[in-house]
Amino acid sequence: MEKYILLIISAVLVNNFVLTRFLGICPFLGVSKKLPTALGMCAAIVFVMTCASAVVWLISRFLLEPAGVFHTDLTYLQTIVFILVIAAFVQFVEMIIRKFSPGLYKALGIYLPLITTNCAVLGVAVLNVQKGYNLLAATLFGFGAAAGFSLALIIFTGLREKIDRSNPPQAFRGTAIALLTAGQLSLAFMGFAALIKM
Amino acid sequence: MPFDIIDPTIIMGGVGLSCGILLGVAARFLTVTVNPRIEALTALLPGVNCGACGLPGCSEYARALIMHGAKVNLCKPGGPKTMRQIAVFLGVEPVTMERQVALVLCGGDDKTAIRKFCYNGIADCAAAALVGGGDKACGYGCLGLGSCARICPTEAIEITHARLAVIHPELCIGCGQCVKACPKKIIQLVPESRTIHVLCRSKDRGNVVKKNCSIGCIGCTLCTKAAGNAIKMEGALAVVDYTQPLENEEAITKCPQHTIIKRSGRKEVPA
Amino acid sequence: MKTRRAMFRSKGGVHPASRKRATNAMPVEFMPLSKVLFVSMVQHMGAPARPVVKKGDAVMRGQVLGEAGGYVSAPVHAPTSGKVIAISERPTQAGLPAACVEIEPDGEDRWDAARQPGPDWKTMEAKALVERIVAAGIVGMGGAGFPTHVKLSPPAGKTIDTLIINGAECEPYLTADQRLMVEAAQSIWTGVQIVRQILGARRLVMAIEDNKPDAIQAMSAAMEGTDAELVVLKTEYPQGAEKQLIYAVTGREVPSGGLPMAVGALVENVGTCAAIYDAIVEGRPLTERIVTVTGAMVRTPKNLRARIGTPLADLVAFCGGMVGLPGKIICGGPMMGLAQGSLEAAVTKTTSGVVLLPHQAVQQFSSMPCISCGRCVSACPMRLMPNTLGEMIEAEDNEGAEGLNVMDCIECGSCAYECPAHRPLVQHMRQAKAEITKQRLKKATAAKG
Amino acid sequence: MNEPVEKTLPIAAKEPTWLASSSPHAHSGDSVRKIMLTVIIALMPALAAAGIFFGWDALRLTGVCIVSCVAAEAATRKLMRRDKGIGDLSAVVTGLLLAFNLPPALPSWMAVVGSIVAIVIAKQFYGGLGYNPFNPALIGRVLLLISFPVAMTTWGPWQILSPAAGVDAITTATPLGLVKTTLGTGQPLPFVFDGDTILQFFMGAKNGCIGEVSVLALLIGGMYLLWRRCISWQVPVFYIGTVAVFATILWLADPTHNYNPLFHILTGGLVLGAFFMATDMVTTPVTKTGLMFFGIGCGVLTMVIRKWGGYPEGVSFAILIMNAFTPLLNRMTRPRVFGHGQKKKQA
Repeated sequence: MEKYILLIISAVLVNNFVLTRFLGICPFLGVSKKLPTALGMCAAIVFVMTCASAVVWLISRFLLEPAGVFHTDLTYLQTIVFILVIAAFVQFVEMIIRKFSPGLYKALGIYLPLITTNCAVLGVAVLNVQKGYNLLAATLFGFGAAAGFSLALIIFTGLREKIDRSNPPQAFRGTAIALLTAGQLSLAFMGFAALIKM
Repeated sequence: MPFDIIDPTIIMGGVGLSCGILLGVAARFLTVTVNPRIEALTALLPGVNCGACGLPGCSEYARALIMHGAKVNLCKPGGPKTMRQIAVFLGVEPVTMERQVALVLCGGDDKTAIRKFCYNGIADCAAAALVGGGDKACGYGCLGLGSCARICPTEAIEITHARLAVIHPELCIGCGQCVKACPKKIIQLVPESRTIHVLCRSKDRGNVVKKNCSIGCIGCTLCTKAAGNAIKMEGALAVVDYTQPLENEEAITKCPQHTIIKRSGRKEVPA
Repeated sequence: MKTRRAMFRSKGGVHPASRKRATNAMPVEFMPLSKVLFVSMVQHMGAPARPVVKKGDAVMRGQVLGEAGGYVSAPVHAPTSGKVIAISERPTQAGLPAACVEIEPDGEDRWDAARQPGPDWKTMEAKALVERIVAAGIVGMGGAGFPTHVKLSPPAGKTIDTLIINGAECEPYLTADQRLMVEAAQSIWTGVQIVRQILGARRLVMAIEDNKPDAIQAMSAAMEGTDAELVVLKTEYPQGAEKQLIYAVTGREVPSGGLPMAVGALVENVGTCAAIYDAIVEGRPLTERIVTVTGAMVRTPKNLRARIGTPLADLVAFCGGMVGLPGKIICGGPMMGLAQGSLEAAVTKTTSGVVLLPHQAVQQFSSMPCISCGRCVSACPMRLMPNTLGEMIEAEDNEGAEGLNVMDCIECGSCAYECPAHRPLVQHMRQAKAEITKQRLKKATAAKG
Repeated sequence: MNEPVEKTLPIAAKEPTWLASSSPHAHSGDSVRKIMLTVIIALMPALAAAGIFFGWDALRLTGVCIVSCVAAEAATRKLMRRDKGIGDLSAVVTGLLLAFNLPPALPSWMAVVGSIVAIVIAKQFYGGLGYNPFNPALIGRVLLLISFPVAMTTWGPWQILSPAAGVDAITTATPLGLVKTTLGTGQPLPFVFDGDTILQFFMGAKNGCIGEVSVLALLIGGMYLLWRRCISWQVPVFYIGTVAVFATILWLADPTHNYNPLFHILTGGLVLGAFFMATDMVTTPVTKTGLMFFGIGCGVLTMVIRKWGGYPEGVSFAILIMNAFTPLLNRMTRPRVFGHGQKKKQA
């Protein structure tokens, strides 16, 4: 039990996907302008990452690995199959959001379908396989990573409001100053380094 | 050996098929219809999103045209050309419209108009107008703090060093944003073919105007005689009636205050 | 009568130096008539008055010069007898042009013959009393100038159980209300009783800040033996603001966008009550008021009883003139008053003071970015976030500002007073409020047709 | 149009003579410069204490930091073609605070690097004072800590008054570092935390960064700031209070591996952080409730890092992380506006 809790804490704080692994920077910068939009993105990411982690683990375990039903090593198919599954989930989320929250759909724009190619989602799936987690651990790790992403995104959205009202030199306006801020935020998160040895 | 091909094929196919089926089922319940005509019409509009049509942006105007039958001549930046394109797209009769440009009806800058106090506050006309009506002694003068220039989508308005807003007609698209932004209400849309203008809006009596500004209209009525119908008196102020033709440049030379000027409109209409 | 301290302490507020000592012991002097009186038709909130006299007309003191331009409006009367020499357009104290009747006094100062003291007010109906108040052109004399009869006519079903008389005078420098309370406590008290009779208010509260012991003493002497209460407020700005005063006295918060009557309360300024006494008992319409002329640049600061329409320059001249060029000329108090471009403007029904500040007191500032010190947030009596609002409005995000309730701002100036970065916060708020009001009006008219 | 630096209009050179502006026409007379000056004065006792304990090195480093911060600020403002660079004295405060967070033996050039990062990257790139989301001095320090871990953790020797059995009486680590390393190797606590040690730690005869050693000097400065209304009491009280509560719980749960809460208060940069860095106006919330949560958050994070983290000291990281939460805290702790959402209250 303790192991799983530590796993989540580690994924949220110590090995935060955005701030220490630098994965998923695209939506991190893209949808951090308004809090409601960012929250919508967080919900979408949590759903996709958690579900994809579980499904991908099952596929990997029972179809691709030598111990699976085919009795052959098909792990070279990993990337393509994972993306296929993730894409299907993203499509599904997109449909739901478009149907029930057109405003959010419009606000998220291109960043919603882009979750498909979001390296954070694929990253969590690949890491799950690499680290040899069991199904529960993989799902929790997916959830923890998504929660860490959400935490970073929400903090950053708050900061973004302040930055948007700041007055940088012309060359640093927009994404440049946002990236600088993200860098400083990861400096701050260095404080969690070696908090949990995993 | 052939299994090497078959297994991955089965997997990819199987996974893909099941995802496809699931999404297909989901799509049955979650479809949203859109009107492709709106997007096509949006593409015809200039995309300045200036709001001159009274709607928040070009795509909203396109929607209003298709869904609610809005008028086809509302897009001022696009001018007659866009109006014709819209009319063709919608299959309706084109209407006549003349392109208009904005004009600041004040010539009183720091060299010619006096100030009644030193304004200390936000560098914005609307804010300055809340402090004693602005720092120009003339209550109808341009405050020169650039509210119009900041809102202009094409940066056609220049604030001179002597604090006066001047609109460059060759850049102006006639969207009318500055007209709304000016707290003194001294910006007006005029037909772009017109060249002779009275640059004053002061309703004050002549002696008051003279005290406040060296180039304000003092209501001497000399210009009205020279210009016929095209310049009329409104109280102590000469006003150009843009519905009447005015070619006679005598009015400019007659004006003792040099309030009347000749300014060219935009020459060519951009495509 | 019982005297007590205010029970409720609202959050926020600031403590500017009061600087009342120059005039708070100076008896009110009569200001002699000026050569020309400029009587503006915009002396109140609401529709401007419509001039009903012509150039060349002879007028008597108290004769109607302009009739009310609507329900929320008030008539304007001739401040003395004389001749109308012009009906012109002149800038008001706010710098906006307004119709103005110029009167040349004949020096005899004869009252209008039609004027007559009314019957005993105790026997009069509420409606008849209100009619006399309307006819006398009485408006709130604390500063806003809201027509008094509107306040005194609550819609059917609304009852006002608490009547609060505002003698707080929290603005620095000003002592007009204080001197009025000291010198005319009895007429204020009669005026208060008339208002109470009109409203049928159960509870009557006189509220005075604790830095005016002489006013407290005078008022309690006048109120001796009645069931009214005298509430002594802690000296703090803006104690005299309507909503803050109601909270301090009753603990009730006037809802956002609502009027005091929504919580069953009504606030009248002491000056207004004295004017009501004049109108009902003496039969005199509102033609004069007390103005404090003060500030370091005035040679001998004074409290003056001046006629409406007296040019500010004459007031200053009567006080010995200026000792040097002022840095700023303010109509009203330094916290909410209007800066003037000249001394050309004239006294109106709401002019409580003329303050001439020296250059060193008004050093020109240029604002810095907000340093988020939070002092404005602590100072705001409406508990707004002036720092965020200021930044939003600077970024022209009026909708965001509306979402953060900029419309609740009372423009008291506490935020800008405290701001170490000298940000023009009040001006930001004013700008946004004006813009939002414009948008709302547009929406309302669009919705209508 | 593109660089709206001057947001209010300066006075015109020629007449008219008097000003007009929006109300209010009165002002409290306080200014950013005066606030910064107060902070500088409040930091002086700690600087004096540093001079006493570390001698020339401390003063050298402080001087280097101040000079390079001010120079970096002036140069950047000039390069960006903006005026009003150093007049507000904020660069001096940044320099002082950065120096106070460095070990006394640090090479000067590293201090210069830290100063430039603090001023240029953490502050001026955002447009200068007021716009920076993170405390510049702390960004400078954390960057140095990560870039030069050895130099940033090299200290001189100091004497432990009551060492535990088997531990040297002279050490070259900070108290927190010493505890972390000895506990990390499975040994018991390195010294007895008795009355003498408490007094020693309180006065400042121990290892640590330049400005953090003398709790007494810092408290004098902190009280001065409180008295001058430059900081609000919420942050120091809730920050130190949270640390105390957290440390008490740990101590009660396991007294053999934890000192009593006074140890955590008197060591490391807690008092310096709580009074001078977690109270930096620009990067902390504006509401009183927000400041309370800010203090609590700093306290929890500090103790988590001290107890379980890789670094012995967590004050800098904790404050930086809470800086990131500041906009959210401001948003969540907006006061209830007068006359809104009022429950029916009877007078």
